[in-house]
Amino acid sequence: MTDAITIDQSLVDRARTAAADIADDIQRHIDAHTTDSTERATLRLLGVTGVNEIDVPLVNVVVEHARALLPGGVIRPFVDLMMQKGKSAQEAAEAIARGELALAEVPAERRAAAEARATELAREGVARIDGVRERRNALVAEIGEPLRPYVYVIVATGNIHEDAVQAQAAARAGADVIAVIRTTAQSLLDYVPYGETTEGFGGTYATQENFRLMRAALDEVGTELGRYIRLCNYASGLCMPEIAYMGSVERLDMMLNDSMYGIIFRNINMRRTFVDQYLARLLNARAGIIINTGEDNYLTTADAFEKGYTVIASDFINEAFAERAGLEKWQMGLGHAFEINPATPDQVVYQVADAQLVRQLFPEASPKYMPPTKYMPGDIFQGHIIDAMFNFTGIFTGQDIMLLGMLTEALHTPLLQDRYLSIKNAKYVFESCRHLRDEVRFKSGGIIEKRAGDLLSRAVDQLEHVREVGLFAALEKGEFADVERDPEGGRGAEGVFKRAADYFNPVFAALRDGRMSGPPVGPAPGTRTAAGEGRPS
Amino acid sequence: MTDAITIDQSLVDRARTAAADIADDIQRHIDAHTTDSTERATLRLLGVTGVNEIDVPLVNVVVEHARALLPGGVIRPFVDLMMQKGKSAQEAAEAIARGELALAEVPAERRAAAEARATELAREGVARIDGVRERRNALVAEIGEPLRPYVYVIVATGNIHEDAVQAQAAARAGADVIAVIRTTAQSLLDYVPYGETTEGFGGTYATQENFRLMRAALDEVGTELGRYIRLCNYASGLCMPEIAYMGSVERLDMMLNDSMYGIIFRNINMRRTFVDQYLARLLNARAGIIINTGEDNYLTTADAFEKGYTVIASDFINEAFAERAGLEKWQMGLGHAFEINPATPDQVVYQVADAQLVRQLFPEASPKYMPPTKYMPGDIFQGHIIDAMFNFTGIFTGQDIMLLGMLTEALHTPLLQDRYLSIKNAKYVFESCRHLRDEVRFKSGGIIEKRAGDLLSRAVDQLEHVREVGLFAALEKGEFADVERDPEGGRGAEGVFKRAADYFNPVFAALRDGRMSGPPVGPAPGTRTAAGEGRPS
Amino acid sequence: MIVRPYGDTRDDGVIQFSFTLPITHSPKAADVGKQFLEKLGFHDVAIAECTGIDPRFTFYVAYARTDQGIDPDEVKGDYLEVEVMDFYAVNDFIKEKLGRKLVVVGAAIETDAHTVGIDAIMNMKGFAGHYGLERYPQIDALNMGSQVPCTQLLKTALERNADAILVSQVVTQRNIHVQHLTQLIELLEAEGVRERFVLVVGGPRINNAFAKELGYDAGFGPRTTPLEVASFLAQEVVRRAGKA
Amino acid sequence: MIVRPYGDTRDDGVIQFSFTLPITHSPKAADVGKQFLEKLGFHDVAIAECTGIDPRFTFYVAYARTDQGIDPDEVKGDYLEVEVMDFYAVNDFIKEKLGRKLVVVGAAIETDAHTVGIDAIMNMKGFAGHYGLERYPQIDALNMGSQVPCTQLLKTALERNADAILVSQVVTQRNIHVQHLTQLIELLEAEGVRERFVLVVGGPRINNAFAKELGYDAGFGPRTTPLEVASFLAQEVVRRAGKA
Ligand code: B12
Ligand code: B12
Ligand SMILES: Cc1ncc(COP(=O)(O)O)c(C=O)c1O
Ligand SMILES: Cc1ncc(COP(=O)(O)O)c(C=O)c1O
Repeated sequence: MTDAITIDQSLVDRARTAAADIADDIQRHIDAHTTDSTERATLRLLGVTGVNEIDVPLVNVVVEHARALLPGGVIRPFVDLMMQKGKSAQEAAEAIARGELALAEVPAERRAAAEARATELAREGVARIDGVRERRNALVAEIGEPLRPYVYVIVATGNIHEDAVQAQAAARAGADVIAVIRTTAQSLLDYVPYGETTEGFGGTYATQENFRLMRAALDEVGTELGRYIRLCNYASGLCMPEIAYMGSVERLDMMLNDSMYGIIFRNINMRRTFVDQYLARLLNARAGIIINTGEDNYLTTADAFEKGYTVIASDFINEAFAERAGLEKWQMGLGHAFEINPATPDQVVYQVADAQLVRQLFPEASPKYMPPTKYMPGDIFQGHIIDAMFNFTGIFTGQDIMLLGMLTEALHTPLLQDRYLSIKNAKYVFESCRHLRDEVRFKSGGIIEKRAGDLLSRAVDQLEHVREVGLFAALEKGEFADVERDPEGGRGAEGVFKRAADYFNPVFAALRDGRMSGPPVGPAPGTRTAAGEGRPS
Repeated sequence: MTDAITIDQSLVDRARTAAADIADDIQRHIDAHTTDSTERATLRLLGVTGVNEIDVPLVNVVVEHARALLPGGVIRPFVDLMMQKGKSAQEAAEAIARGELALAEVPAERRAAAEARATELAREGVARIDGVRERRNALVAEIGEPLRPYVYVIVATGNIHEDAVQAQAAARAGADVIAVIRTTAQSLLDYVPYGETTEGFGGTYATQENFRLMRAALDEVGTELGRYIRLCNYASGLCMPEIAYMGSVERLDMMLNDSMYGIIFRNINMRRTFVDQYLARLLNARAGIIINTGEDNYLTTADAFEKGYTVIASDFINEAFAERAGLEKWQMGLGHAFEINPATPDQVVYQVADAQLVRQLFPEASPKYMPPTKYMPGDIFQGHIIDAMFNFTGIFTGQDIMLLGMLTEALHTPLLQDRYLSIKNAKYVFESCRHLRDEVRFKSGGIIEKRAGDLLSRAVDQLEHVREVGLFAALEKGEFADVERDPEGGRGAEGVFKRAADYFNPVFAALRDGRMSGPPVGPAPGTRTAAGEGRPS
Repeated sequence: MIVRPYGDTRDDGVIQFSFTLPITHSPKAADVGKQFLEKLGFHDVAIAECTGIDPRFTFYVAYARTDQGIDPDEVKGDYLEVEVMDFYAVNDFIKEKLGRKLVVVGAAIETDAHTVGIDAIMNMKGFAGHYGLERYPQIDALNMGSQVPCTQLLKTALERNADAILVSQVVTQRNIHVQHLTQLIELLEAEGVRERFVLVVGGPRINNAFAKELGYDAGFGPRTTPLEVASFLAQEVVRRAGKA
Repeated sequence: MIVRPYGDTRDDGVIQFSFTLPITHSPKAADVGKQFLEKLGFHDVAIAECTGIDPRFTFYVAYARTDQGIDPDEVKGDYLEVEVMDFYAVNDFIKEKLGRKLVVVGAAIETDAHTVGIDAIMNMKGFAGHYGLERYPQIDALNMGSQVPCTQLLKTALERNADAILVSQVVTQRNIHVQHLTQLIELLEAEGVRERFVLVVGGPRINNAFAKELGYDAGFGPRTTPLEVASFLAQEVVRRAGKA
């Protein structure tokens, strides 16, 4: 919108400053700790994969085995062992799993060599990620890039093969991004399941093989359609950095990855989550993956009208964390949602205010706009209309990523036809209203400008308050999503370790060095599909 | 909208001047002619009703019988006969129908008395209409007035009793206006059927008794709901003024009544229609009825994108005719429609332009906005979404009367549940977007302003051209709706007569004298239903 | 092979329903809806919505499953297979094979006033980017418009010595279209001229099988383009003329 | 009296359908859909939409009629009839009849992480303008939150000597809720404490009849208000205490 709502820039500056301070404070905690999953992800980057005879991933076996060594980082002893035994990472891990080899503190004289080799291996691992990113760039350049906003839908059959069928159908109907929903409570698994799976529950297990299968299906259909189809999954829960790693090598394009979601909605220990998200984000940053943050979830437990500002505050925090992990702006799919009760008079007017504010506060980011869920009715016809107004709000405020609502949201995970109808709904609304936002300017002092101003100033208050008490304390008091969490409680607390003085992990630096930049670019689907088609001649 | 699109006022003035000239030209034709239906309506105003043994209305029998006398007007001989025989109008008509009495030229010496008595009777007839209008005013004051826009839906079961059931259900779901669709081709009947009917075909016969039954059903439900529910029917076709009369005494609140619809879409002779519509409109004006014009229909045969300007031109013409019949601005439900192909890029943007233009050109009128019909798909889910964008456009441009689209438009006349869903759709969109229009201003020089300017200047061109060639010639050339009509052809031509020099009909003057003015006023449903309800507390 | 509705996985048999029962909403209304669908043979019924939309009516939205399937191979019907040619090919074909213009008369018959469909097929401007029959140099097309009585249509067709008659029927309430279409056939037969014309009907509720049942030579449904009709007419008239 | 769906007139039996068949779209696809609905026992089938939404799937929207009806009087069920009191009346009633606070423990059990429903019933702020149970001076309510194992829920209920246990189940895929709810009943029975508690379940797919079948004392569905639950609990606990 050329003439956007007027925003008090001093408030924006205060928000960013406070968020930076909040993130810096947590970053001190992050830099001082490591976690099970961080160490497991490190091993994965070296090439360790597979499971033992009782389906426990080898990285878990190794880290479990090395528990005493973790404060110093697993990689030094592990690489040392590889060097000593002349084994590849995988061979070493297998041997450890079989009980044939054991990890131990590296004697001082072998440290330098082990560290040098580890650094090399880390760089090789990162180079593989770069290769995948280059492949994406090449594919997008070749196949083509969809118009914005991206049309994002989920598949959730539980069976990766059915998922692939449905994902292809969705792409043909117009979807640009396919997210494979995870099976219920995978967040709480402290390991990543292995191999192809066909028996999920309300979703499909996130496994590296499932990623690969879906990636192939989407490349196939994308080529057919002349539009690169993006794949999304969840780098979230207790295995955040590991899944981020898998995504980075299987060419996922987006990842749900929030700095606080696991804490608030999965009762994952906060000291754990903050550390995990950091490595996850470094990986996402390197891989050219767009992260999606989870502020939408706040509005399912807290009231969207009253607590809309918490979304804004949290977006600033997620942005600050993202910056610290080197994510570029375009990789920040900051979350927000259309969750004001549809019975509220002028609901859409308020939603426009909220969405426009996010758009303006984060102009170079790729906001991800989430559809109505909480108040979706059993009357699917009416639900479809509410979704249309969500679609309208999205295009009218220039969102980048639109996760489409489903008319059956209140009932079941989407049927094939639900997805088709929902995409048709969105495509119509987007195309029929595409330039409406360029046609209008918002009146100053109106409902919209007031609401946006109000959200922003409350967000600033909250951020400054959080800076004062610290983010841990704020989470303890339920200041986000109305959910209270104990800093010492929650799952996975036992997997957090204070780093020893000699903690060593070359992966962090390797991920930062010589990073590529910029989004992939490709020809727009352009004239062929967007313009002219329906215009009567 | 406080800040509307900029419109070139000189074009508006030119349009009104041309339309006035066009209407004045036709008015000369009108003032020089009478028709079967005009004369029949005159008899109805005197109180003639009922049918003969073969179901021919008595007014038809009398007018048929008096054919030779028609150029002088039927009322003078008819009242003379009443006076001579000491009979009421109804008794006289019955006697004529039985062949017991006959009409004849009134001898010069009895003329003055007959004319005086006729004038008195005409005034009495008009007083009955006034009584009905007063009753409406009282009821609205007592029961309450809905918010704008009016939610207008149709019922079309064919059976007046089923219609009543469905109309009440619609009102309870939120409808403010119920239109009873007429049975197919009633337009072409040169008489008005009599009595209660249960066997219509794609609609229900418009009869006075059916009007009465539906009026009672709506008064009942309106009282229950605290919202006066308006009733609409069709003063259109070959019996335009007669149906207008029936509506005026049975307290209809709206009437489809177009100066050209019958010509274009029913191939009714144009010399006939223009005369008929005049008396029909005088009656509507007197009765406080809002007329609905039929410009929407043009866009079902002509292309809405290319020929949008014909709607504007025709609205000016209908306005000019309405003014000549004494309709006040608020009684002018000028028609326009959301008929641009939904596959057109920026369709909604164009529709906003078109609708906003109508709203601004006729600020005191009560524009009636018609939903998408031609491009409605068999996929009812998608149809429902297109209707939502119509509803959006209506509330965003401040329309007064919204005829709701039905998701099953492409399939069948509305089922009970279709109407319920459609009302729910509209109510949600209206309430959730109610003040969006107050929040924005249109950018100057944008798509919207350009499109509106383009429509208006083309409409001016058309009007000035029509003024030059005359409206008859323009209709002959298919300048509206792409339909060509022969001025001498079409149905009902045989029922038009040049008025004799001594043509006498006191009804015209009676309808003009001492007319009330202003719309009925009543308490808004207000806080109870509109505000606050759903807002989370 | 038998197929079943596919909701979320193959053969789950999921169907979506909506309907209205003329009952007052009450706590048990949802179960009335559920048991009703069970009586119809469905299982795993989920009543998604059950609302009183009036004191006399309750509206339902439901999902349920069926075990029934259907074998598409066993569905046989009269599907029109037109070899669609392009504009120029149609004209060349007529010129070459028939050696004269193909004469067509069309109308929306009896009480039907819907002309947009027949106009789309016949008028110059055509439909969906395809020219109408009037635009074809080798077709002599007359569109008589709306509400044309069958007798008048026939009269004109005979006068013009038409090769084909095209009729449109849009309104289908209480099967009025069946009545009108039968009326035309009966008239043609009574006059002994049925065989003189290629008789075609079109409309949103028309399909070829249905048209054949009624005694027409072809039926065209929604989204028909003039090109399909022109191709069919050219081939069929030429075939009948024994010149193909 | 037997009722049938009401589309446009009484007893017309009209139902709207949508479904997807795993077949490639073709000219006969519409007839496959039509005959499928006919096989299911419907007539006057109108296929409103039949589109290939993928090379492997065809989507249908249809209307059809049924002659089947249902007699609502023959639908019997266990409908909860709560005499809903107001906030003050509930508190007074407990105070007067029970003479002490009513103790309630609630949770979303096992893998279910959906707490908005149970929060709506139990938390201070309540739902739809009604305060939650925590706000009632005469109710001592503990909401244990999400993903609470049955064993832990029982332990707490015993510790607090609860009068009632409230559980929420929202996720119903593959009938996981049935599994969880049965697990709780079995645990209570194994421990021999089933009779000590008024056992209540709620959720969007729960109703009273279903809850009773599983062995619960009551079940509450969508749009339940805390007031209904409070009224029920007060009356039921007092009744069991033999003080009513
Ligand atoms: C435009 C329209 C009108 C216009 C007609 C103007 C005109 N000159 O045609 C007006 C406003 C006058 C009108 C009036 C009425 N209408 Co009307 N109308 C429509 C509407 C909105 C669009 C129809 C249309 O033009 N479609 C576009 C064309 C291009 O599509 P088509 O007709 O299907 O044609 C294509 C194919 O079918 C095929 N085809 C069609 N004919 C032929 C012929 C041949 C030979 C061939 C080869 C192919 C062919 O090719 C075409 C191009 O692909 C429909 C609703 C809808 N969206 O369908 C209602 C609709 C058809 N009308 C309806 C009704 C009931 C009426 C009225 C009876 C209402 C009333 N009681 O007053 C009146 C009376 C009309 C009458 N006596 O026939 C109903 C019919 C219900 C039913 N199934 O019986 C509909 C479905 C609306 C509804 N939901 O109630 N209507
Ligand atoms: C909010 C929400 C979430 C939030 C939950 C946050 C939280 N802390 O609760 C988040 C984002 C975390 C979430 C996650 C998931 N969700 Co969820 N979620 C929803 C959503 C949008 C709204 C539910 C809600 O809050 N409703 C509002 C409340 C007030 O209504 P209610 O629960 O019905 O409660 C009322 C009554 O039922 C009753 N009641 C409820 N409980 C009780 C208890 C008692 C004792 C009583 C008396 C009454 C009572 O009273 C309440 C007030 O009237 C629904 C979709 C929808 N619109 O329903 C999906 C939905 C429930 N989720 C679903 C799924 C599949 C999931 C996931 C499994 C997805 C995944 N694979 O990751 C995850 C995992 C969650 C898990 N392990 O349980 C599906 C369930 C499908 C099914 N039928 O099985 C739904 C229907 C969405 C969908 N269409 O796919 N979800
Ligand atoms: C940031 C984020 N992570 C993860 C998830 C998925 O939930 P789960 O915890 O079941 O993986 C969501 C769901 O909305 C989310 O927003
Ligand atoms: C002005 C007008 N009159 C009448 C009608 C009804 O059509 P008819 O009565 O000619 O069947 C319409 C329908 O759209 C209309 O717009």
